[in-house]
Amino acid sequence: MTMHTQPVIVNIGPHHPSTHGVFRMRLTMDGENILDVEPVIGYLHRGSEKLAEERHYTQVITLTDRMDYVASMTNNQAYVLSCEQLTGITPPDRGLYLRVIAAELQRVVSHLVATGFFLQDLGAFATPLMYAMRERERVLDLFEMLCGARITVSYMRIGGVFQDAPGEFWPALRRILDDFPSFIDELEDLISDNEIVRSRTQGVAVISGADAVNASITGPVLRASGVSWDLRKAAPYDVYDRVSFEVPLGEHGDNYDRYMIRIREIRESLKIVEQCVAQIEPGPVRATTAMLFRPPAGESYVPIEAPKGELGFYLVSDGSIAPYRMHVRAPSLINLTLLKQMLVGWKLADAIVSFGSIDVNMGEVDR
Amino acid sequence: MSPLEENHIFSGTYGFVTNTLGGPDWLAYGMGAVAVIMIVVNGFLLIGTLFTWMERKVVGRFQSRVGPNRVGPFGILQAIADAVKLLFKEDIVPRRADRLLFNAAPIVMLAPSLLALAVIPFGRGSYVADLNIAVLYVVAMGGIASLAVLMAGYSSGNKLALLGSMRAVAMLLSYEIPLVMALLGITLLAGSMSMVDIIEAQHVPFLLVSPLGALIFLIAMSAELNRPPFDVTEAESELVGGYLTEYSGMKFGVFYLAEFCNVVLAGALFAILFLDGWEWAILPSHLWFLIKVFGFLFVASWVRATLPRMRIDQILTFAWKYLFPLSLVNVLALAVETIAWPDPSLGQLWIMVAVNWVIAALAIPLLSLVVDLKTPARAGRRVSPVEEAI
Amino acid sequence: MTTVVSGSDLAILVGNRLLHSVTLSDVGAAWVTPEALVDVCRFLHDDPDQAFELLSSVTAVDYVEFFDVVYHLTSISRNASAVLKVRLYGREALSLASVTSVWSGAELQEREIFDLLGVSFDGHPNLKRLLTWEGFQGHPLRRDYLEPPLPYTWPHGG
Amino acid sequence: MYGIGILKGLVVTAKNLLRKPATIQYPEERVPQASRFRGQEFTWFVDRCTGCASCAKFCPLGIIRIETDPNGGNEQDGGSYRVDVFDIDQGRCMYCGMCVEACPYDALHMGSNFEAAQYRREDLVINVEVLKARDKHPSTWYRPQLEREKFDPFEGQPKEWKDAGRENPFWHPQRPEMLPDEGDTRPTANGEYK
Repeated sequence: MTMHTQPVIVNIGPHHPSTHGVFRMRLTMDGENILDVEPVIGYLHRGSEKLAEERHYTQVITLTDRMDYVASMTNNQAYVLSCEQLTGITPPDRGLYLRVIAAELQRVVSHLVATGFFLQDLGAFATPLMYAMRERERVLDLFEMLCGARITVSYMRIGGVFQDAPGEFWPALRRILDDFPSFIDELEDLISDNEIVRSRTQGVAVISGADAVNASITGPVLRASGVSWDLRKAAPYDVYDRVSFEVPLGEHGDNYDRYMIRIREIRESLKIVEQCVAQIEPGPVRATTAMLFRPPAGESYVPIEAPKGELGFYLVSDGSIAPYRMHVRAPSLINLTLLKQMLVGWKLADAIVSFGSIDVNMGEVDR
Repeated sequence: MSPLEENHIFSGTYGFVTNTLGGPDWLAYGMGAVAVIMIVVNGFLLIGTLFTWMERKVVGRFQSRVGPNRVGPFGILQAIADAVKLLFKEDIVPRRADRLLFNAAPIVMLAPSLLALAVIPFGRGSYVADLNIAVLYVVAMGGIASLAVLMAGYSSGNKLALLGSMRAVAMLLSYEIPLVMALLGITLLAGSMSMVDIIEAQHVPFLLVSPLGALIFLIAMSAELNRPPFDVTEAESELVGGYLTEYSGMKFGVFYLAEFCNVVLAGALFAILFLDGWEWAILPSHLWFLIKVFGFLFVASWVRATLPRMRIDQILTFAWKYLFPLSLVNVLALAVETIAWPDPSLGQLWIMVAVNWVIAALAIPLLSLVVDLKTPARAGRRVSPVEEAI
Repeated sequence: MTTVVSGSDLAILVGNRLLHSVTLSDVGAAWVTPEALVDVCRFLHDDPDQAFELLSSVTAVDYVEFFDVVYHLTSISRNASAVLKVRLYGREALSLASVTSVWSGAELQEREIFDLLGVSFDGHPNLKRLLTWEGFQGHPLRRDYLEPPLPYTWPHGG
Repeated sequence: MYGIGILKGLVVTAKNLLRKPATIQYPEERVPQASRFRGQEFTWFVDRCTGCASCAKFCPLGIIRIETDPNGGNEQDGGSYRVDVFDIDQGRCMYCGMCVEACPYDALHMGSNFEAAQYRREDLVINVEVLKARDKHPSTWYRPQLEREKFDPFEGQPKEWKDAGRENPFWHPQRPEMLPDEGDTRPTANGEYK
């Protein structure tokens, strides 16, 4: 006698403690197992692309750091690189170095947030999250020294960065670079070979390399499936061709690999910042102090390696001071394509953890 | 001389009412009982609220933050502040809720842990009753808690709460057996189930004599109490609040208090069964008891601050495939030893300690080689008819 | 360094493979007829020495007289990038074949274009509005979109 | 062995138990702020302002409202408009600093305070009198001349309009000596910073 069970439709979100913002999943479930997933997004849609059409090129910078609010420096960098291709302005060397230092520090912060919340979803009662946030605060103080704000930084301008780093920035950065590796070792001790974490995440929600590439997934999620594609190596922008670093790869493409990839990428980013601090020379940081640009008609798309994946601003200019059309290639949105394939068949507890392992930022998904 | 007479508080009030006030005998007996109950129940609830503050403070310090320090010195009145806040919070009963069950659930949750106090000896001679089946009585009280969770989850008409309560029932039942086996080992050693006799028999603390029993008791008890790493019933990240989602106001307060009082009760049990209750050197017996209980509570908070949560099917496979055989090994070892030396002298006890530690050192690694929680239960799962339909 | 396949090379490449599928080409991109889009994409995806495995981004631009749907392609093995465009004339009932059969990554991006710019994709597995709610009327990113006067009178929106 | 990873985790949390907590009791203790902090109360030197309203033009949200009177006199070199209305709607301001960056005469500076909350939305709009009356603690954001003299906006004496100084508008790109006086900011051989 088979028991006639009826599937239950459960709404996870939009108001749910662990959906990293306002994201909703309509799960069709048979008891604990998930049969069907339908993501519903758009709760944080602010129409940034429409707003960009009414602002001139420098004002749009303040728009970009509110898209992926956990990694605003890399948003600025992507937008400014695209504008520089349009206007043909090349920033001085010191400006490029400062940009890469800020972007790599932002990658460390973004990965820390991703790892902290990933383990919070696993149930580790906010302890690793608190350690991650404590270290993140130290880096945000650096950003405050650099550009006056911690989250909405608007630090980069077309033609370089808006102002040079103050004197006390360098010793503070030196202290952070010395302390961070020992903190990462400690975090790894706490989590990486914890049997419960391993049994909960290894082999769960596996994505194969081919599926990931076909679903245009990029960033740590793609590299966790073993595909070696990092735009900092493939198409080096700014000074990435003058620094040496490895690109960590995962083998199985499951939740555990996506977590380990981010930990190893934090170590690589610290190495990059180390080399940048060694190679940087005094000099101007900004090619021009102009704030109004009238680029020739044309279009530009310069993808960069943001912490969440390939981020690019497709700008179309019609010769006026405002962009005619701006499209943001949001890695968080496109990484959600395979959500259904990842979650179906697993349990409710794994759904939350797998969603957390993609490291999605709703500000960027909804724009 | 019923055990109640031995109790100092009872005999004190009984004597006071009969001699000084010259009241009738039955009134004195009633007053004595009321005095004892007042002190025991309120003392226990006080320790429970104190533990809520201690847990938040300790977990805070583990997470490199300060923990409550605004209400009273070192934030010690935080628990009372929470209670007052909950009293004034609006007490919502959802429209779809089954009203009777919904209101009864918190009471059914708190009552058993208070009832189980009757057998706990807080110090030399201060216990309410010395039942000779005390251990069985405590296990029975523990079982009722799973009923309360089911009532709460089912009656609040919320899908997530229903899921939470289904998980709770499965987990609590499957962890009863290893818990009972661990307690069986202890009663074998002590020869009787009464708490006072167990403490008398513990010339060497049972923690040393049966390490496997202690480990199994810890794991099974943390599953019974929904403590991490087994807190799937009100897992914040998945089920928002589990069976507690729809509760607000003082109903939630009673649930919260019941959960923490259960942990204190488990601490008391562990102290009595494995750490030799109040028996030790110069300090008064009550103080030793409190030190041991708060030691257990510190470890409980430590584990809560560190360990992530296991998935429900992993918890069940862990219970049936690994904890259960381990408890069988433990009971077998203790049974053989008690047959060999029915009334163990001190020397024989120390031999038992050595033997049991060797067994533990062998059993745990051997079994952990076999522990494989990764293959999901999905592998052998029958395909539910629903899945064919979709 | 990523080799950028210029529009003219792409046009020649695609042109001699699928005759008269290329309508226009300039330095940056090559334009393809809407009907030949899926075949061109399949050719660019499957052909070993093109090997554009990754569809970087799909977007659309409203040039008032016509719409341009832009496909940024990336080849991981050859480390090359190319831009493919399709020009749709007119403003009402614009439709195009969906490329989700070639790259599954286009699914959400095409839904976003349908939602914000009103270009519908036939053959799309689940063509619904992505960012605005179901009751929303109009396509905000069109040049002629005007905010309707408050209060909105849509069924359950606004 | 099954439990080793879990024990290692417990040791790590125990280590953190002994460390000093990293949190700060906000009202009593304060987090040290950077001197470039983009704060709330704008500093505006009425003597330097010529009423050119480029700050209003460059504000992405368009929340600065300026009304000027052409025949107003001012000590600034050459005549300038007298500013009658200068409202900044702080309720909608996001403190991005575009207005301060766009001001060609260094008249408008970012503030350095973040506790200017009000009960009503109208009080959030600061007008000309408030800006004139407020004592001047400008933040050193995009003001290298203040940074060069290590001006700390959080304590001490307010700044007068003369000594707030005005940086030569071409200080950035062409001339490397534009660097703050510390000059080279790379660590010397023994790892010390000048």
